[in-house]
Amino acid sequence: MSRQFKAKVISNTRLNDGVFLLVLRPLSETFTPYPGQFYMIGQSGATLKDPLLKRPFSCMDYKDGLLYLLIKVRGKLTAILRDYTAGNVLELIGPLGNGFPAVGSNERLIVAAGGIGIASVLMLMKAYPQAVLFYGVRSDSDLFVDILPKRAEVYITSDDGTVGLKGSVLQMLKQYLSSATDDVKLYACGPHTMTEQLCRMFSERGRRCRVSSETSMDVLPKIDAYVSIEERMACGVATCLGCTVDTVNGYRLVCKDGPVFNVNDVILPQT
Amino acid sequence: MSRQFKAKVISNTRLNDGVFLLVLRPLSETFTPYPGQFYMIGQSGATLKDPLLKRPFSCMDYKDGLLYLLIKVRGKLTAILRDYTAGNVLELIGPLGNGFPAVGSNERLIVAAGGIGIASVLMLMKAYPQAVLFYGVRSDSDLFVDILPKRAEVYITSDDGTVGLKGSVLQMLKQYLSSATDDVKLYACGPHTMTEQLCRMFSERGRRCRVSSETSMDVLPKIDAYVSIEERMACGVATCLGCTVDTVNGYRLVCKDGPVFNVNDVILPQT
Amino acid sequence: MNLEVSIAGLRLKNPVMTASGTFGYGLEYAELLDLSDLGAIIVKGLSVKPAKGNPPPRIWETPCGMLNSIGLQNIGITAFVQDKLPLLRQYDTLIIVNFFGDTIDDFVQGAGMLSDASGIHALELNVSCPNKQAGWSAFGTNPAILAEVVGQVRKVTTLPLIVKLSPNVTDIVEMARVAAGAGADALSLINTLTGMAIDIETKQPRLSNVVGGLSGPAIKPVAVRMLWQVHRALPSIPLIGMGGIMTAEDAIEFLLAGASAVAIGTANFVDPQTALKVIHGIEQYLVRKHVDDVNGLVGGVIC
Amino acid sequence: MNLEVSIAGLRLKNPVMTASGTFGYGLEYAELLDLSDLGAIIVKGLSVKPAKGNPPPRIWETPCGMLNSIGLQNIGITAFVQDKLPLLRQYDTLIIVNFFGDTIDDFVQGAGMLSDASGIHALELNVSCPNKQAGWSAFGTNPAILAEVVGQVRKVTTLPLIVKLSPNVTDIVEMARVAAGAGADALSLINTLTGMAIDIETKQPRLSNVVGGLSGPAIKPVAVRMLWQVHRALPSIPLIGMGGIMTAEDAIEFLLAGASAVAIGTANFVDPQTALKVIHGIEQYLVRKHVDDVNGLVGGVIC
Ligand SMILES: Cc1cc2nc3c(=O)[nH]c(=O)nc-3n(C[C@H](O)[C@H](O)[C@H](O)COP(=O)(O)OP(=O)(O)OC[C@H]3O[C@@H](n4cnc5c(N)ncnc54)[C@H](O)[C@@H]3O)c2cc1C
Ligand SMILES: Cc1cc2nc3c(=O)[nH]c(=O)nc-3n(C[C@H](O)[C@H](O)[C@H](O)COP(=O)(O)OP(=O)(O)OC[C@H]3O[C@@H](n4cnc5c(N)ncnc54)[C@H](O)[C@@H]3O)c2cc1C
Ligand SMILES: Cc1cc2nc3c(=O)[nH]c(=O)nc-3n(C[C@H](O)[C@H](O)[C@H](O)COP(=O)(O)O)c2cc1C
Ligand SMILES: Cc1cc2nc3c(=O)[nH]c(=O)nc-3n(C[C@H](O)[C@H](O)[C@H](O)COP(=O)(O)O)c2cc1C
Ligand code: FES
Ligand code: FES
Repeated sequence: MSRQFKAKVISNTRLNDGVFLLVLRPLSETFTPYPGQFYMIGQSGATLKDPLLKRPFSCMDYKDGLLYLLIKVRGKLTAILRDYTAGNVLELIGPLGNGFPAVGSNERLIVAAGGIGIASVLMLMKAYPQAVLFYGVRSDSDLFVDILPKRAEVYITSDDGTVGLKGSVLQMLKQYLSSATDDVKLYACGPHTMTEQLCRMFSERGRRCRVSSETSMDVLPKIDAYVSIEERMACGVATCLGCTVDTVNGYRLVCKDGPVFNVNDVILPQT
Repeated sequence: MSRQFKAKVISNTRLNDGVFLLVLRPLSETFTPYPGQFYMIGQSGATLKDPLLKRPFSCMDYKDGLLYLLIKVRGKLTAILRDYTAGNVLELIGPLGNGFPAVGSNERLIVAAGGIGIASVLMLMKAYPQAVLFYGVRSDSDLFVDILPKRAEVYITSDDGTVGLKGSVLQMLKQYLSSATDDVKLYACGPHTMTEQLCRMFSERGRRCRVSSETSMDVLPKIDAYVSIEERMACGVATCLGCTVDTVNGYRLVCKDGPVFNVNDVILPQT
Repeated sequence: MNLEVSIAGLRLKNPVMTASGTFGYGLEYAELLDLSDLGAIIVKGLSVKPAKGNPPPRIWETPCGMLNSIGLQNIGITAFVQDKLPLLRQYDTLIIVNFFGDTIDDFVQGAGMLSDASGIHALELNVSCPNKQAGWSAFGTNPAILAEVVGQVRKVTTLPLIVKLSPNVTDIVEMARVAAGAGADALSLINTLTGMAIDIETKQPRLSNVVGGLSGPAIKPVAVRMLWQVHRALPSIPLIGMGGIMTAEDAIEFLLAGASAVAIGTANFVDPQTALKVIHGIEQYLVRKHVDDVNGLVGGVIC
Repeated sequence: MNLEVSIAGLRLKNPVMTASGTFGYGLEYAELLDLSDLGAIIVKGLSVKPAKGNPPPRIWETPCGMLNSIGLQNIGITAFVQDKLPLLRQYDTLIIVNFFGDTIDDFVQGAGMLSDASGIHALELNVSCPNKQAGWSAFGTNPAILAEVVGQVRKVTTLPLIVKLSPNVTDIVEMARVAAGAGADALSLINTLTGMAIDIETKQPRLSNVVGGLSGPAIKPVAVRMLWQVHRALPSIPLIGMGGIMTAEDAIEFLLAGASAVAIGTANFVDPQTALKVIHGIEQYLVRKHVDDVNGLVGGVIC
C-alpha cells in the first residue's frame, strides 16, 4: 500500500462550463481518505513537462474503491483534465494533509462551502448526517446539489439570486447562528475572500477587535471554527516548504499542518 | 487563402506499432501541394509549450480537399499525434519547400523509398503512373502497400526477408539499373543512411571517386538523381536558418532550397 | 486608446516588434501577415561581409525552449541594403537592423554602412551571441570592452542606437549602465542564455557548435527578472523586452516589469501570427483594465 | 556492473543523490521509497539558528520549470542534529548536509557544529541562493568573497567539502577554479537561476520576495553547458551535476558532460520515485551500451 499510485479515469462528467466530476479507480491499493484530505495529481508519464508540477485537489468522495474529484478549470492542468476520458491514467500522491478534526458528541456541526469548496466538505457531510450545510454559489449553474447526501439540511445562497437566497452565504450563516444556543463546530471551505471573512468573523481576535462591527459574532455561544486554506504547492508532502501560511505559532505548511486550520491560528495577509 | 491554417482530424488509423495514417480536413482554403512538399505541424493552442516547435511532415497525399499524412512515432510530438482522434485540431504551415522537379518526357522515373520515406513519394507515384518503385522496409509489418496506386510497378526488399527480397533496396535498384538503357530520373526518400549511400552511388563525384567500388554506378546511362533530405527545422520558412545542408554551392536550407536536392549538389557530413 | 510608444526617438505604432534572427529579413513572413501591422521589425544580425554561420545541426528543442547555433549566418550589409531594404521599406513599419562585427573596427564599419543607407530607422548592436568563436563573448560580458564598442559605434552613427545585452553575466545592471553611459539610446534584453545538450546515443553534442543559445518560454523568468532589475536601476533608459514571449499576457509581464516595448522571438516559429495576436491581446487587456494608454503599463509592477 | 562512484573521498553506491531543498530532511519521503537505495541524500540548507524563510507566496510554476523563494527556511543545525540525524543515520546511504550563513563567521560556526556531529558524511556549502537579502549573493558571485568563505570553512572541517556554485555568473569556470583553489573537494552545479514572474491581474510579483530561483527542465541546457565548461577546464575536481534532471537520459547527459554524480531536484516533487527510476535507467543504459562501469561515462561527450 503506497500513498503514491496511478489511477484510471472511469468517467468524466461535465457539470457546467468550467466544472467536471472525475471518477478514478486507483490501480493499486491505497489508503482511505479522511474528510478534508487532498491528493496531489498530475499527468502520467514524465515525458511532457508542461504543466510540470502536480496540483492539489480535495477528495470529494471515496466509495466502493473509487475516488471522486470535483474540479474547476483554472489553468493548465485543469484544462487538460477536463478533456480526459475513460481510460486515461493519472498519477496521484495521497491522501495528504490533516483533514477536519473530529466533531465532539456535544457539538453541532455546521458546514459552509463556497463554490467549488463544496468538494472538500462533502465527505464530512456524509460522515455527520445531522450537519447543516450553508452553500453559496455565484449563480444557479454553479450549484451542484445532486452530489449532496439526500437528507441533508442545506441552505443555499447565490450572488445573483438565480437560486436560493440572494446574497452572501456568510450573512445567512451569521443570521442562523444568532439564534443558535448549543456549541457549534464550524467547518468551511471556499474562495480566498470567503475564508478571510470567515476568519475575521469567527476568530477570537476577530471577535475581540470587532465587538461593534457588523461582521463580528460576539453574541454567540462557543463556536469552534475551521477553514480549509489554499496555497500553491509543489510537493504536497512537506519537502518543498512552498505552501506556507502564517499562524500565531509561526509559519505552518498547508500540506502538512493543514489544509484545515483553526481560525484562531491563521494570520491572514494584509491586503 | 493562406499557407497557415488549422485542420481537423478526420481519422487516425494505426498501421503498425509506430506508424499511423492521419487524415486532415483543412478548416480554411489552402494551396494544393506538389509531390515532395511538406507541412510544419504543431498542436493547436499555444497554452502548452512542450513540445514547443512545429515539426515537418511530408504531404503523403492530397485529394478531395483532404490531407493525408503518414507518420512514424519518434519523440514528443509524434507520440501525441498518435493518440489524436477525429475532431482534434492541429495547426499547419504549408505546403512548403520545392518538391521534386518535373520529369522530362524522354526520361524514365524511378522512385526509391526506405521505410517511412514512402510518405514523401506517394504523390509522385500517382502523378507518374509509369514510375517504378523500389521500396525497402525493415520488416513485413513496416510495409504499407494498401496506400500505393493499384497498378504501380513495385519492387520490395526487407532487411529480415519477411517480405519481398531480403537485402538492401539500393542493391536491388542497382541491379535493375545495370540493365537499364534509357535516361533515368531517380527520386529517393528514406533514412539518413540510405540517402547517404544513394548520394555516394549516384553523384558524379561518387561515380568518379568510386569507379571500382562495389557501390558505384559507373556503367550506366544518364541518371539524374534527387534525394529528399531531413534536417531539424524550427520555422520551415527560411527565417530561423536552422535547417542547413552543405552543398557544392555553399550552405542551403532544406526548408526553402529543398527538401529535394540533386545528389550532385549535396555534400554529406563525414562520419 | 493609445498603443503608440516612443523609444530612443522612434515612434512605434504599437509596442510589439519581432526579434532579430527569428523573423528573417521580414519579407519571408510577408505572405502570412501584413508587416505594416508590426510596431517594428528587427532583422537578422548583419555583418560587413556575408557570413556562412556554423555547420549543421544548428538547432535542438529543449523543454519549453530551443537551442540554436546559427552562428550569425547572413547575407552581408551590402546585399541587405540592395536587395532587401527596398522591399522592406514599402511596409509601414519601422526597420531596425541588428548588426555585429568580429572586431571593433568591423562593428564601426558596419554601423557606418548602415547609417548611409536610407530607410533604416535604428540600429541594434549585437554584442551577445553565444555562437561565435571563443573570445567574441567579451563584447557582451566585459564591461570595458562593451563600453569601447558602444562608444566607437556611437561616434559613427546618428541613428538611434539600441544595445542588445547578454544575459550571461553576473550583473546585468552594470552592463546596462555601461552601455547607456557609452551612448546607447535604448537597450534590448535579453539575448539567449548559453546552453548545451548531448545526444546520449551518439555521445555527441546536439549542436555541431557544441554550445548554443537557449530561447523560448523556458527563459522568460530570467528575462523578466533582468528587465525589472535594469528598469529599477536605470528608469530613464527605454528597454525593449524579450525572452520567451508567446502571448499577450507574457508581453504585459515585460511591460509591467519596465519594458517600453517587447519583441517576439522563438514564438514566430511556433506561430507567425504571434506578434499580431500579442498586439490584439494587449489592446483587450487595456480595455478590460480601463487603461487608455499602453505607456501607462510600463514599469507598473507593484513591489 | 559497477555503479559505485567516489567523490571527494566518499564512496557512493550509485551516482544518484537528491538535491538540497527538494527532499526535505529525507525522512518525509521514507514512506514512499527506500532511502537506502539512494547514492546520497543532500538535506535542506541548514543554518546555525533556525530560519523562518520568506513570506508566502513562495512558489510559482513557469514553463517547464518553477520559481521558489523559500528563503532557506530551516529548523537550525542543532535541531537537525538532535531530531533528524539519528533517524536518517539508520538508512544505508550517505548524508550530505547543505548549509549556509549570513556572514562568514556564521558559515564557519555552522561548519564547525556540523563537523562535531556524527553521521554526516560531507558538507555542501551553499553560496548560491537567490532568495536571500541583497548583498548575500556576493558569496556566490564575487570570486574574492567566495575564496574567503570557502577558505575559512575549509579550516574548520575535515569532512569532505562540496561547494555549490551559482549559475548567475559571467564565468562559471572562474568561480569553480576559485572554489577548488580555496579547498573544495568537489563542486555541485548548478543552483537555481534568478527569475521573476508577474501576475498581470494584480500587477504584483508572483512571489512575495519578488525574485526567486528557477529550477526544473527549463534550466537543463544551461546546467549541462556549465558543467561541461567546468569539467573541461578543471578535469580533476569531481562534479555533482544538477538542474532539470527528470529522467535517466537527462542524468546521463550530465555524466557525459563530466559529472561524477548527479542530484535530482524539482523532479522529486513531480515524482518522488525519480531518483530510483534514474538509477535503474542508468543501469539499463550501461547494459545496452556494454559499459560495465558507470565511471566510464564521466566526461565521455565527444567534441
Ligand atoms: C488543499 C487544496 C485542495 C484543493 N481542492 C480543489 C478541488 O477539490 N477542486 C478544484 O477545482 N480545485 C481545488 N484546489 C485548487 C486547485 O489546486 C487549483 O485550481 C489548481 O492547482 C489549478 O491548476 P491549473 O494547472 O489548472 O492552474 P495553473 O495554470 O497552475 O494556474 C491558474 C491559476 O490557479 C492558481 N493556482 C495554481 N495552483 C494553485 C494551488 N495549488 N492552489 C490554489 N491556487 C492555485 C494560480 O494562482 C493561477 O492564478 C485545491 C487547492 C488546495 C491547496
Ligand atoms: C522535410 C521533412 C519531411 C518529413 N516527413 C515525415 C513524414 O512524412 N512522416 C514522418 O513520420 N516523419 C517525417 N519527417 C520526420 C519528422 O519531422 C520527425 O520524425 C519529427 O520531427 C519528430 O518529432 P517528435 O516530436 O516526435 O520527436 P522529437 O522528440 O523532436 O525528437 C525525436 C528524434 O527525432 C529527431 N528529429 C526531431 N526533429 C526532426 C526533424 N525536423 N527532422 C528529422 N529528425 C528530427 C531527433 O533528432 C530525435 O532524435 C520529416 C522530416 C522532414 C525534415
Ligand atoms: C534562431 C535564432 C536566431 C537568432 N539570431 C539572432 C541574431 O542574429 N541577433 C540577435 O541579436 N539575436 C538573435 N537571436 C536572439 C533573439 O533575437 C532573442 O533575443 C532571443 O531568442 C530571446 O527571445 P525569445 O525567447 O522570444 O526567442 C536569435 C534567436 C534565435 C532563436
Ligand atoms: C523548492 C526548492 C528549494 C531549494 N532549496 C535549496 C537549498 O536549501 N539549498 C541549496 O543549495 N539549493 C536549494 N535548491 C536548489 C536545488 O538543490 C537545485 O540545485 C536546483 O533546484 C536545480 O536542480 P533541479 O532543476 O533539478 O531542481 C532548492 C530548489 C528548490 C526547487
Ligand atoms: S507543498 Fe511542499 S511543503 Fe507543502
Ligand atoms: S526551418 Fe527555419 S530556415 Fe529552414
